[in-house]
This record gives sequence, structure tokens and C-alpha cells, in this order.
Amino acid sequence: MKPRDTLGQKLAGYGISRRALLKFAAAAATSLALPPGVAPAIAESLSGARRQSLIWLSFQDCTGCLESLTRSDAPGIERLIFDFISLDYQETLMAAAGAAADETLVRAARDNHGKYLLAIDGSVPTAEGGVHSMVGGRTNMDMLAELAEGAAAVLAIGTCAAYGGIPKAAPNPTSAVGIADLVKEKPIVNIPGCPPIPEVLTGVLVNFLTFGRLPDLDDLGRPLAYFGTTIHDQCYRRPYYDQGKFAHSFDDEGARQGWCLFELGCKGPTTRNACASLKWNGGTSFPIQSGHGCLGCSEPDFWDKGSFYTSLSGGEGPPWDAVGGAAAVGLGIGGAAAFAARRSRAAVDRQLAKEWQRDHGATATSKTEEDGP
Amino acid sequence: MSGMPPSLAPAAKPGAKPATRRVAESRDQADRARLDAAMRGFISDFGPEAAVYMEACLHCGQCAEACQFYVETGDPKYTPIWKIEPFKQAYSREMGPFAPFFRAFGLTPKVTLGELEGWQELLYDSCNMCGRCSLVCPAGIDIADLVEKARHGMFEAGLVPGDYLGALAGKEQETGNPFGISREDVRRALLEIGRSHGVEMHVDEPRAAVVPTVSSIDLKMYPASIAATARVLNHVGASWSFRTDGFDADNVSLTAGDRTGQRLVTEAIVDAATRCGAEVLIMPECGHSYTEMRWEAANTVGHALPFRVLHMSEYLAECLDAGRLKLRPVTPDPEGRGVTFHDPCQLSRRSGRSDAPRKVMAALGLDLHELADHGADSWCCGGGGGVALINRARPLRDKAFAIKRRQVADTGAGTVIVSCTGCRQTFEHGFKDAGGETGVGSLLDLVAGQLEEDGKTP
Amino acid sequence: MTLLDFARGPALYWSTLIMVCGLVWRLAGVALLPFRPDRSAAGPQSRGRVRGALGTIVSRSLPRRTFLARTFATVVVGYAMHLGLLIILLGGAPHILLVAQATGLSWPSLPKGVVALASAVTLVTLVFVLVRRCTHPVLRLLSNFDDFLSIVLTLVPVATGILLAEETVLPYRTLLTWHILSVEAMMIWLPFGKLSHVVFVFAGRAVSGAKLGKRGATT
Amino acid sequence: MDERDPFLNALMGEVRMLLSRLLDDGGPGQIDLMRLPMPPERRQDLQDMLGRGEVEITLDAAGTSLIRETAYAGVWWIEHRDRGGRMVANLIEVAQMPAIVPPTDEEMRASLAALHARDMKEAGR
Repeated sequence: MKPRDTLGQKLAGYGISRRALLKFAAAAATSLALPPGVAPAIAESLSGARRQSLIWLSFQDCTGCLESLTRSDAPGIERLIFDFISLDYQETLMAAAGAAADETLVRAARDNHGKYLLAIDGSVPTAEGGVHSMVGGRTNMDMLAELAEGAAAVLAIGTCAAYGGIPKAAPNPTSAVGIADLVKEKPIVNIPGCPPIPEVLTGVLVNFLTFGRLPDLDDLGRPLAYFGTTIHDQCYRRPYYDQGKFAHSFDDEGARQGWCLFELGCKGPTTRNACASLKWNGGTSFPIQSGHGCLGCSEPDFWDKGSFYTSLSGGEGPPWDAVGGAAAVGLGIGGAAAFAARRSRAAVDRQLAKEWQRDHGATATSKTEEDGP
Repeated sequence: MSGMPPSLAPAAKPGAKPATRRVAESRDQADRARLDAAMRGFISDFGPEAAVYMEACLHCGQCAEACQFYVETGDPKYTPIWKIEPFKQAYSREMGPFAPFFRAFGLTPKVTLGELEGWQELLYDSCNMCGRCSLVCPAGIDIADLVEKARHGMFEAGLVPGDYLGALAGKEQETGNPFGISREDVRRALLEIGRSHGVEMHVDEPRAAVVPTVSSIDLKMYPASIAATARVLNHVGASWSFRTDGFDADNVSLTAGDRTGQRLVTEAIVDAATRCGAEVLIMPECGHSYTEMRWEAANTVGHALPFRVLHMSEYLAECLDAGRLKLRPVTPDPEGRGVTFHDPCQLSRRSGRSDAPRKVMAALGLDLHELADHGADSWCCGGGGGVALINRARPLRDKAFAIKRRQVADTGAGTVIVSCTGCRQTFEHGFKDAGGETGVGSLLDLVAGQLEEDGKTP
Repeated sequence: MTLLDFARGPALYWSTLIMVCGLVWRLAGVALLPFRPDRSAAGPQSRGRVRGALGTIVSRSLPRRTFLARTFATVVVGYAMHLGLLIILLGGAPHILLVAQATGLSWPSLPKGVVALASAVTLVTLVFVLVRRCTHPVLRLLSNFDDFLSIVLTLVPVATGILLAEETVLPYRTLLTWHILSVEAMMIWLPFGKLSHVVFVFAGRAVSGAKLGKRGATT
Repeated sequence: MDERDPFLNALMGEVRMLLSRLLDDGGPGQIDLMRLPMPPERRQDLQDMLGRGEVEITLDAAGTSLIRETAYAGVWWIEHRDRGGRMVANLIEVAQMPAIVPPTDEEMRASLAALHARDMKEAGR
């Protein structure tokens, strides 16, 4: 092992001190929800970790995820992790193009077979054999199948890669799917979000570098450390929800007072993500803090769950004409039942009238005729 | 309705076959046929109102707490709404909005004749149709009304209890009164009462503005009440007459569930009163016949009645208001125990006229001690709804009467004033069976004894 | 489609339609039966059929003093349960929102604590009602499957609603799913069972109130 | 501030427990404040509660860190910031001296070697 292959050496080469690494470890422990006491152990482990090869493929995506992960205006210490990672192939970032780029990919996959991490942003189109998204004449489906085979683990970055995202939204013309729908044999970690929070990817990488494995995942394949609680649970506006104080429109007094946005369609209660604690843009803010409800972008099928401005308790009730239709059907059936009952009653009345006629003849001041049919 | 107004129609022909024939026949009918007859009887004249009641029951059980038969026995089978259970089932199967489904999937078992036989006691022996349960029901279900409809079904199936009630109803159809007294005998009896009580009697006058009716029970047991009726009407100077062609207001058929008989009795009285140009028809001191005539007769004959129907105490109150009835106050009883008053359910609760008898009592200067539950809240004497006519029900009736006895005792009053012959009988029996010493007095008799004669007819 | 999506989507859609259809069906089934006009003369103290009907709708909500001694438990429990349900339905912020989205009508919500207390009271009374129905001789005699199902179908949404509001035991999303589904089950059953009393108690009161009101009798 | 904020009282209790453990030689302890619900007001209240001691260290390593002794000796308030000035970790550390401050033997040996090399270089000049 060459000395520069460990992070410690590499950091030293950058002039990064032990204290800086320790500091980063403390931050990583915080973000991974590990006890703060383990920071020294993380630092030590990181310092001895080997350089990790990472191959990044972009499929049916908008590059927003990559923007989110790389466009940090003040590159923090987690930036170093990316530096330490050998980002062997990333079409958007790499200098190489054309055949040279392809060659890079082939070499990286061959040299680190079984050890590299495969990161993917964007969904995979499957309609018509996957021809809707191709790189260098090969479909995304093909590339995924081939490269996943040699990967140690797959990182599905962003909601599209994780669950299909916007390309999968109805009517889903390309039959887009998430990575987990196609890759069955490899461990997959989903880092959903539109875009995902950069710190989450860092945390997953730290976890992998430190402990050599992926973090604990929830039932939707997301790291529990970041997706274990709902936005609602961590939201600073939560006390207003508990007090029943809600903004009813985006410009009312409640909105100005910073009350709960539940009624304006905030999906916080059903969305698991770390936005409310890690926040965005270097911890500046997050959507709810800036006055807009959570869209639930890190949840599967978030685009197809009705309006972003329909509150959670709302749901999709039937429109008035359908209700009217149901009432009309009810009237019809009820009317038919009443008609049947009327007929049987009328038959009884007729029979009684006949008996009356027989027994009392002309005395019959019939009462049966005056009742309707 | 037919073109001929009922007032011009001939009275029931003497040869007309009575409904008892159907009762007798029904004994031999196959169970199936009797069941069908029961359902027919039940659903005939079954309209949206009764149907809403059927749909509205919550099974909350509060009606039990309003019924003296449950309260005094603690037996849940006396829960009022339970008394019509087979008919509720029949409704669900035959008439309800979901009837086709109930039938198709057998969700409600078909009522059996055995069940109906078992329900006979609940529908007849233990229901006064007093409407107290109707008043407590949070869904406003008029259970008394439903029991009346259920009895129609029971009658059609030949399940009227005992020969007593059935036979009374049958005689009523033949002669117009439940005792089978002929018109001529009635006429003789009335004139005889006039003679023996020294009061001017009007019978079968061709024209009369006021037509009183009586209960035939009075004819046999309380002739003084009939004399009192005549005395009061003479006193107020009314043009009045008894009509032997429409004389008995008992309408036992109504409580038996015999709609044919009920209609014959009602029509006979309406026709008689119409024929002599009556303005007022006075119902005797008797409950169910009053509600029948007051609230149902117009629907039975198919047109608004050409005269007003008043209970005797309503008529007395009106005469007081008009200044035609002048009364001497009663002498206070030496012990100063005062009196209490038993509200007849049909007048007070079912028709909203608790005020009328009280106005009369006030004019008499009676020291009235009200029962704990009075007016619309009054408990039934236990004899209403024909229960008084069922011999085997007497022990149960006595049990139910206990609550009335307790409430009367609590007032400390020495006398219970009643204004209904049926109640009067039940009270007398009830006090006798319990060995009590409380007296029972008729309001009308009291009034007749306190008339202020101002030089008119003595 | 997750279960929650199903609950909020097609299940809500169809349960609403079934409820409306069933209620109209049942109402029409009784309202269209042959009606007989009442020809009798009104009583001297008559309030008329309309005032009688409306008055009784109100008056039967209030217990009559004479019956109270014997019906006290039923009345108190009935009041507690129905007021509790009313507070939950009309005062709970998410429920107001539901109405607001369906109709555009909105009103201020009650503090969460008040709604929580009302929910607790409602739950306790519903359990009491269930137990009493199993033990009281009259209620045991009267009760059928419908009665028990109706109570349970009311109890479950209240219970899941409480868990949902307190966010205990299970994740919010799971609880929300079951809360919505349980309400939908109740909605589907509503027109066909005893729960239809939300309409029929008032219909029953109106019918007998009209009759007795015309007579001038106590309603 | 509300002196009776039960949350902060619990936190202070934990600090007391960690300090007592440290004295029993149970080693240093940390509380990660960023994982706790800490709106700015509450954070300020906590800082006010802990007060300020005599020592304050600024650490310049990949961004600035503030290490400040509280009014309670042995209880340290630590804020790590990255180069952009954003807080990446916020801890209460209960220790004689936060581990990040004193240099390790290895570092001192490296320093010694560097000094030695410098002397050699000066001597050789």
C-alpha cells in the first residue's frame, strides 16, 4: 500500500492536520447520529482508510443532484471526502470525452472489480428496451446491469434513481423505474431527495470508509440516520401544530407569524428526511423555514400524490358531480324499493277493500283509492 | 273515496257478517296463510311516518325506563320497542329500503307464527299504548303507534288474546257496542236512568247541536255518570241528544287490532252525529276512543268532520270559559287531605289537553295535590289499550299499577279524580287488589253534583 | 400505490359515494312510501306541523326531567360521546381542513389539548357503551350485530385518531393510513346500519313532532 | 428565559452526571447539541445557564473552532465551524481539556524532529 493511499496521508499532503480531521469526525458523528464519543475512533479509522474508487453514472436525470452535491459555495471539510474518493468516472465533471471517457470507465471497472462503489443519479427508462436514454450507443439498462455486477454497493442518488422520481410520474412514457427495481443482487442505498442533501451522501461515504459497510437502512432503503424521523417531528414550527395554530394562506397573519403550514399542504408529517435538522445551503434554511410547505420530494411517487397545496388530511374526495351521481343512484334504488313496497301495500289494500265490499257491501266509503299508486 | 258522502250511506246492515268470522276462520288457516295475513295487516296503512320510525331506532333502551311494565317487573322483554320486534323484522324483509337484500341474503330470518304467538303477551297484555315511551325516545319513535299497527297484524293472524277481547270486539261490530246490547235496549236503559236519577233525558232526537257518547261500561257500572252527562248538558242549556245509532265510543276493536270493526264503530258515530246536524261530539271519559275520533276519524271516513270532537273535560272547560257552566265550590274534606288527579294518557300526553280537566277542578275549588309525574309525564293506570279487558293480565296489571299507587300515596290525597271510565275501573280494581283505602272519583260526577242552579231547570 | 395513497385516493372517493348513495337510497325508500294526508282538525293549542317538527328536533336533544332519574347514565354518556365527537369533528384542525378543501368553508380550530381531551372522553364513553351493551339486560336483548359493529366502527377511528395526534406507538404515516381507512369503513357502513341515526333520529323526531305539534301535545 | 425549561434542566443534570463520572475517573464525556432540538433561544438560554469561565481557545483547522470553558470548571462549550463559517458540530465536552486541544506525542515527536533538523541546518550553515 502506497502511503498516499490513506486518507491521513492525503490530508497531510493537503496540509490538513489531525485536529482538522478530528473536527470533521465530530461533525460526521453528529450527522450520522453516532455518539459524539466515537469521533476519535472515526478519525483514526478514516486516517487509515484506503482510497475508494467511485464510478458515477447519470441516467434519466436533470443533473440537479450533482449540482446540489458539488455546488457548495464555501467548500467545507466534507469536500475533502470527495477529493479522497477516486471519482473514476463522472461524465459531467471529468475532462475526458468520447472514446477516452469510455476507456476510463472500462479501466476503472476492471481495475477495481468487486470493490468500487457505483453511484447513479437519474431513473432508468425501460420502455422499448430502454432506448429512451443511451450513452455512447448503449442503453442505461445495459450499463447498469454490467457495472452493478462488479460493484461493492450501489448508491441511488436522488429520488429518480431511488424511486423513479419525476420521469416515472404518470403517465410515465418511458416506463422509468428506480435502481432497486433492476438491481437485485447488490446492496443498494437510496439517498432520495429532489435534490438530496449533500451531507447525507458524505455521511454514507464516511460510514462506508470507516466501517466498510453501508449504514442501517429503513424499509425504503434509506439510511436510518437521516431518514429515521419525519420533517414534521423535527420541524421548528411543530409547536404551532400542537397548539392548533395554522397559516391558512401564504399571506395571512398566521403565515407572517410563522405558524404551521400543514393546512397549506405541507407534507412534513409523511416525509422522512433530514432537511429540518441539517438544512440547506450551508445550514442556512430549508423550505418550511422560508415559508413554503414540504413537498415530500424524498418520498416515492411524490409527484403523483395530488397537489402540493392539498393538505394531508384532505385526500382526493370525489367531485360534486360524482356525489350528485351517487345521490341520483341512491334515489333510483330507494325509489324502486319504495315502489315495490307501494305495490305490495296496494295489493294488500285492494284485497282488504274486496273483503270489505264482500262483507259490508255499499257501506264501503273506500279509503284505498286516495293513496297514490 | 266513493262519491256518496258517508253521512248519507245506510248504517251497517244487520245482516253484515262480523269480523269474528275471520277470527274463527283463521284458527284453521295454514300457518303460512296466517303469517301472510299478519304481514298484510301490519303493512296496510303503513306509510313514510311508520317507516321512518322503523329506521330510526337506536336500540338505546331508554323506552324501557319509561314503561311501567318494565320498571315494575325489571323484565327486559317488556321493553316497548322489543314488543314490536317481529314486525320490525317483517318490515326489514318486506317494506324497508333494503328489503330485497334482506330477503336475497336471508339477513333477517322470516318471522314465524310461533314467534308471533310468543309476542301476544307483549303486544296485548303489557302495552297500554299510553305513549310514555314515545315521549322519552330520542329518535321520536311513536312506539304506541307502531304497537297499534302490530296489533292489526296480530288480529289478521287470529292472535287476539283470550276470547274476551276478541268476543267484545266481535259484538261491537254486530251491535255497535261491546256488550251486544241492542239499540232498543240502549234506548230503554237510557230513559230508565233519566227516570231513576230524576233528570231530563234526550234520546234519538232528530236534530241536536251536541251529541254525547258514552262507554257501555257506564251503562252497566256507572249509570250515575250517564245521568251526570244529561244533567250537565241540561244545565248549560245545550240542544243535545244521545243517539242509539252512534252511542258507544269504546271502540274495543281499535285496541284489539281489528280495523274493520274500528272503522264500523267510527263510521256509525260519525254518521249518527252528522245526521242530526251536530256541532259538537262529546267523547266520554275514555281515552283511546277519544284519540280515534279526534285525530283519526276524519282520515277513516275520508273527509274533514262536520262537527268538533271534544273530550268531556274539554267541553266542561269550554262551558266554564263561556260562562254557561256555573259551579259551587266543593266543601273541603274535614281531614284536609285534598285530592289528586290522574291524567288520562290519551287526553294529556297524546292530545295536549292537560289544561282542560285542571280548569274544571280549579272551578270546583278542589285542593289539588299533583302527582310526582303528571300532565304529559303521567304514568298510565295500566289498564289502557285494552289491557283492562284481558282477564289473565290482571296480576301483571296490578304490578304495573304499583307505581301509580305509590305516587298517589306520596301526595297524601284522600281521593284520586279520574276523567276516564277505563282508568276509573283500573283504579278501583287496583286499590281493591292492594287493599288500599284511597277513594276514586269521577270528574264529571263531581261537576254534576256542584251545579249552581240559577232558577233555570232544577 | 401505497396503502396511504389508496386510502386517500380511491378508497375515499368510493366510500364517500357509497355513503351518499346509501343514505339517499334509504331516505328515498321510506320517504316515497304512500303518504296519507291528515284530515283531522288541529288542536286548540296546535303549534302546527312545521313548528312541531322543528321544535321536537331540538327538544328531544334535551332530556326530559321526569325520565332523567332512570336514564341518567344513558343520557350523560350519550352527551359526552356525541359532544366529544362533535368537538373532534368540528374542532380538530385536520378535519376542518378536510371540509375546507371539499367545500371552501373554514372556521378556527380548537387547541390540540381540547381536542385531545374530547377524544379521550369519547373513547372512554364508547368503551363504556360497548361494555354496557354487553351487560345491561335490556340492551343485551335489543342488540344485534349491527349495534356492535356500529360502535366498533366509531371506536376505531377515534382510537387511531388519538394515536395519530399523539404520534405514539407507530409512525405517523401508518397511523394516518389506518385512521383514514377506519373512517372510510365507518362511512361505508353508515347508511346501512345503526349509524344512519345521524339522519334518522332527526327524521323520527320531525315525524312525531309534526304529528304531536299539530295536536298541540307535548313533544 | 424560563428557568424551569424541563429540557434544559435535564441537560444540566446530564452535565452534572458526566462531571461526577469524570472525577470518578470514568473518562471524558460529550453531549452532541446538534442532534437535540435546539432552537436559537434555547441554545442561548443554555449558554447563559452554563456561563463563561476563564479559558477560551480558538482553533484554526479547516475553519475556525471555538473552545470555551464554562463557569463550571471541566465543562467545555465547543463549536466547530467549517471554512465557510457554518457550524458543523456543537458539543458540550466534559474533560480536563478537550482532546482536540493538546498535541499528541506523535505530533510532538514530529515537532522535535523538525526542530532537530532545523538545528542541524543552522549548525551546517
